[in-house]
Amino acid sequence: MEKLIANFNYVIVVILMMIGLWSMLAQKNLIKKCIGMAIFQTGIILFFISIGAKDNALIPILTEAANHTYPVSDASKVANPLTQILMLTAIVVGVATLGVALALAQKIYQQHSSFDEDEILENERK
Amino acid sequence: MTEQLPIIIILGPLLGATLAAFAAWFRPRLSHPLVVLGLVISSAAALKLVFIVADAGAQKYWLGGWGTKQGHGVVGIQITVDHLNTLLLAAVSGIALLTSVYTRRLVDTELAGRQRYFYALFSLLVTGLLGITITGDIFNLYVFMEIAALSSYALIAYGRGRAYMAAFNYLIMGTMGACLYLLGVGFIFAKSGTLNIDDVSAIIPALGQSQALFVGFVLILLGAWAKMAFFPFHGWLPNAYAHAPTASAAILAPLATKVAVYAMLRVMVTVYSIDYIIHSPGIQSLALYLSSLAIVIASFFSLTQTNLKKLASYFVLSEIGYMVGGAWLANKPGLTGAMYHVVADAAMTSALFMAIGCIVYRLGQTQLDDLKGVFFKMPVTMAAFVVTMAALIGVPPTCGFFSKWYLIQGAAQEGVWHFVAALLLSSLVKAIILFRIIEIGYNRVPHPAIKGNPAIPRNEAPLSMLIPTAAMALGLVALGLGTSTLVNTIIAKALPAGLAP
Amino acid sequence: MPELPIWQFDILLLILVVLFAVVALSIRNLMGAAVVFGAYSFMMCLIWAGMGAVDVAFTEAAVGAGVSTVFVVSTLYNTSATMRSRPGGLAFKLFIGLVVTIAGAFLLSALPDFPKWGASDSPVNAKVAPYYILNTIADSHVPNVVTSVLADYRGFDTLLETTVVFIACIAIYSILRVDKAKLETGEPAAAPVPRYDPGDSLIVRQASRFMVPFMQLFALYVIAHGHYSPGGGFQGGVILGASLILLAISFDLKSLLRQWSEKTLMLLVAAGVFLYAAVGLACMFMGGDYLDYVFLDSILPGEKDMARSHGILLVEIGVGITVMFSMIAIHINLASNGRFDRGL
Amino acid sequence: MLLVLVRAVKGPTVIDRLVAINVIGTKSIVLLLFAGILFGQLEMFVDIALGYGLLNYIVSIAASRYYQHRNSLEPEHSPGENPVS
Amino acid sequence: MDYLGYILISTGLLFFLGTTIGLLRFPDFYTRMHAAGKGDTLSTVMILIGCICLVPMGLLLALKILLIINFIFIGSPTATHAMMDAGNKAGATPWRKDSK
Repeated sequence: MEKLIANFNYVIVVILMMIGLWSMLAQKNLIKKCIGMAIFQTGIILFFISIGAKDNALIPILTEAANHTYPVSDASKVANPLTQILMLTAIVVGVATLGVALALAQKIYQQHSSFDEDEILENERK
Repeated sequence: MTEQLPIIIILGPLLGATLAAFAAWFRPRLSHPLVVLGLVISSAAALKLVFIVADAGAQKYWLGGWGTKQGHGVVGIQITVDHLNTLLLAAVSGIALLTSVYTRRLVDTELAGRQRYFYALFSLLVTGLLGITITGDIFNLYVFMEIAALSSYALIAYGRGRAYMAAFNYLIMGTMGACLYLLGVGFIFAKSGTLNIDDVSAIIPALGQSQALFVGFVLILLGAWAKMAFFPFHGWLPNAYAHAPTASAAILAPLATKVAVYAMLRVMVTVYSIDYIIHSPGIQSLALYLSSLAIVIASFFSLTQTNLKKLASYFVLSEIGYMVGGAWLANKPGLTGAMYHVVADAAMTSALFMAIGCIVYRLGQTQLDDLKGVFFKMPVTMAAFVVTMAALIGVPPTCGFFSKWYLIQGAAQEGVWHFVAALLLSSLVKAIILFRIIEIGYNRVPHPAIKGNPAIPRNEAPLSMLIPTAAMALGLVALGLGTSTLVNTIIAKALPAGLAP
Repeated sequence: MPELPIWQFDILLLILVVLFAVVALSIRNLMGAAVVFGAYSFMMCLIWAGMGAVDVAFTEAAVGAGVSTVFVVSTLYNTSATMRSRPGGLAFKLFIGLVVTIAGAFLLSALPDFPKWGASDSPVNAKVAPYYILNTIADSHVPNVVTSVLADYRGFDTLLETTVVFIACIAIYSILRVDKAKLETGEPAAAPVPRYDPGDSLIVRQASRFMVPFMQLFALYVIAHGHYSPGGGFQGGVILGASLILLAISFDLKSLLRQWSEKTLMLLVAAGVFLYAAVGLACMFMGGDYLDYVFLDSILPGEKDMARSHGILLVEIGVGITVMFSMIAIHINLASNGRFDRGL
Repeated sequence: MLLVLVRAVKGPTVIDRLVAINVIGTKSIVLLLFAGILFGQLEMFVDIALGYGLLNYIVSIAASRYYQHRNSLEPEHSPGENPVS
Repeated sequence: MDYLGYILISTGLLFFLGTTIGLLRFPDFYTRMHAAGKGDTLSTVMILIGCICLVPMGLLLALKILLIINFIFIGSPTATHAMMDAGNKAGATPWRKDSK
């Protein structure tokens, strides 16, 4: 139980990802699928940021205002920049994917006048 | 200059794509040659590297000059060309080059008026695939994966109509795969603290038994399986490839799945180790059963298909079963077979889809029943088609025979007889299909089948399509004849040390 | 620095986020789902900020909460927000739910194996990352570590990320764009042609007209000042793009397209990627490795040891251009369903 | 104070939701600034808050445009009905 | 200066409380909008000005916060207007005493 509290972030990550995954697979509506996909991605982003978080750390911008001396001597007082970069990339990739998914959804809607997966499949079988 | 070769492989298609995107607005005719030029540069570099690697061993390249730092490992991004990927790099860039020449006519007819960005997307897809193969950084691999994936969604969606839904399903499945992969990377990263493949593989044995690493491994595996349409995740592939325009299918089918298999191999062999695989119980036998199932089910479905493109897509599915199964045998012949089959199958599938593309170009149809008399109409194409099918079945002088030989040997050694049976069954099914096509194409001609029957004028595909097709078919035989050289000089060295012989 | 408030704050936000996710997925009206999803992103952004990831927070605010919500809204605009309910399918949903729960339990099984939350000596925080913090000033004179890692140490990732945006842009363009000639020969227009009343939004127009210059100024500041404060090419590019999207929304698409033609937009998207790749190539021609900005010192102004800093700036400009114009082009495509005439 | 808002998000109809989200957006700006004060590096957070405010504005404008142009709420958004399933 | 800040922030919070209560308790879209539009803008502006008073900061920073205030001051009412208009166009019916 103590572990659970200490790693609360991971629990939330897993919950978020499972919500996203479930809606990607089980939802019939295409837009809901897209939103589920985005939630899944944010879950992963949360995971990465969590593993890079540090207690009592400052943000990774080394300004004089924050009393950093140049060169910085103690890296443990600054939050981990590496995970942040990775997640910047992931966010941008996520929005790109979302855009393409939405474009496809528009085209599908144009053909079938529906976002419902079952209905679309029925239409295609005709 | 040779030390810059690894990056040139990537830069060729990348710059080709951006320039093609410029040219699309000024001189649309110019974008095709620009892309071809980029691929020529890239495949020349890849070919040169094959020799360099065979001579001098693995080549490492640090982007931005950020190499190893004391106590921190590699701080930048590394790209690596070693024995495991150099052949695949050459194969991917070479096949992409031939396909880019080949697709010219197809695109002009199939996608008339809409081809503005086709070549740019084509080239970016190749960039992504080459990148997945060459990179030495697990996060970088994810980014390349997304590059390849996004451009392939667009390429499939060029098919219009039902292709949109196929592309959407692929997108959901592909994003799920990529995200699972990324999460797996996160688990590894959380335990090892670095993203560089070499550094990770040095750290992992020291961590001992770790549940997080195991979960990460399974996640990466699931991600790669979703990307390569392995058995439980295969639903998207047949529709996507069958509804995509032939020009897109010709580049996607041979390369996209193979590269995902390579990513799995890389994680299995380099990041983790074969020891790790053997010592994580359950997964191995599960993977073997799944691959047998994949082969059997795909073969079964291919028997019921009447659409040529869909038929070929099911072949792709069954071949994936070969490679995953071979890799999971985790012994010497099995891994050799899997590594060799990645290259061989890329070539075979490429030749298959090229031949189908030629038929589609002339006949405009992809139903099996429409093939009547096609052997008289397009003898060269059909010769290439038969050679390719022979390779897929595993007839001796072609490369398909050797890979299958290694795989069966490996399976027999481990005593995994269901995999052997599945392999043989799939060959049988393919032989049946080949004979059925020959029957339709040769015998059921409206007029009495005599060679040179004036009722069926010869009408071959244009040369720009025919030459790449014939070249690929010949390449299959050449690859088969060169098997021993390739295996001895390159693949044998890619195998991890300490394998059971 | 007080430790506790941030932590509790964090837990509260995390619970809220899960709540928002559930709400966003359970609302039957898609428009409502999109809006709640926007709020979800806002919450996420607060969480990032709480964990000290300011650049991520900035990007999430700009990309996740701002632009992607607009994308969803404009898609719905061209289609419909109605969600038809159908009976059945419950067994399937439950089955997937079961699979997902098992997967979740599997993931949680790794929980005890993770280093403690916030430990500064966990492998992630102790292996590679300290190098960046300790050496960024010496290497590139960039105090914002995120910027220097983004554009220098892991510059290749960023080049590819820009390429991803570029691909998304041209992919959406080739999926959606409809030929004008075809349109005239009567391809059915999917979206109902909205009745547009030009007199209705004087206030919105004036306010937008007032805000846009400030936004653009701010965005340029974000790009140029990214070395010293959160921000950089992506965030600045998105805000620049958003400012033009705002114009397009409060006026109409036509007036935006008068200023930036389709051709210009798509060319500039490619130009940004090309600029980035070309900077790398220039490094190669000057004798270094790809993207090794040190070798640009003879071309760039300033001292030799500032070469990296300037190289980063150049690259960020490339990123900014691509992102800005991609966002606009994607928005135009999605909002007008590829017809480039009118939309949201 | 956020918990109170969540109820606002759940309760009313779609367009009310929009109002509530707008309020959440503006309050997030305040929260961001508080986070900045806690971190002691306010100047970094101000930039984010600025961008935040601008984009929040865009989102609400875009969403309301949707209804302005569509001109009618589709049947299921009629105020009497509760859209939460 | 400090007292001013405290007063401003607490008044802002008070207004915000009013906003939330209004959002929850008012019967229809227009009245809720009325509560949200004004209370929200005013409370945010007040809290921000309070921050300027309380936290020691440079001129540039204060200017930036003033800029945020400026944006909220312009943007929020505009957004409110747009939403109100949208609601009107979309046909949200106003509440009457006789409706339940």
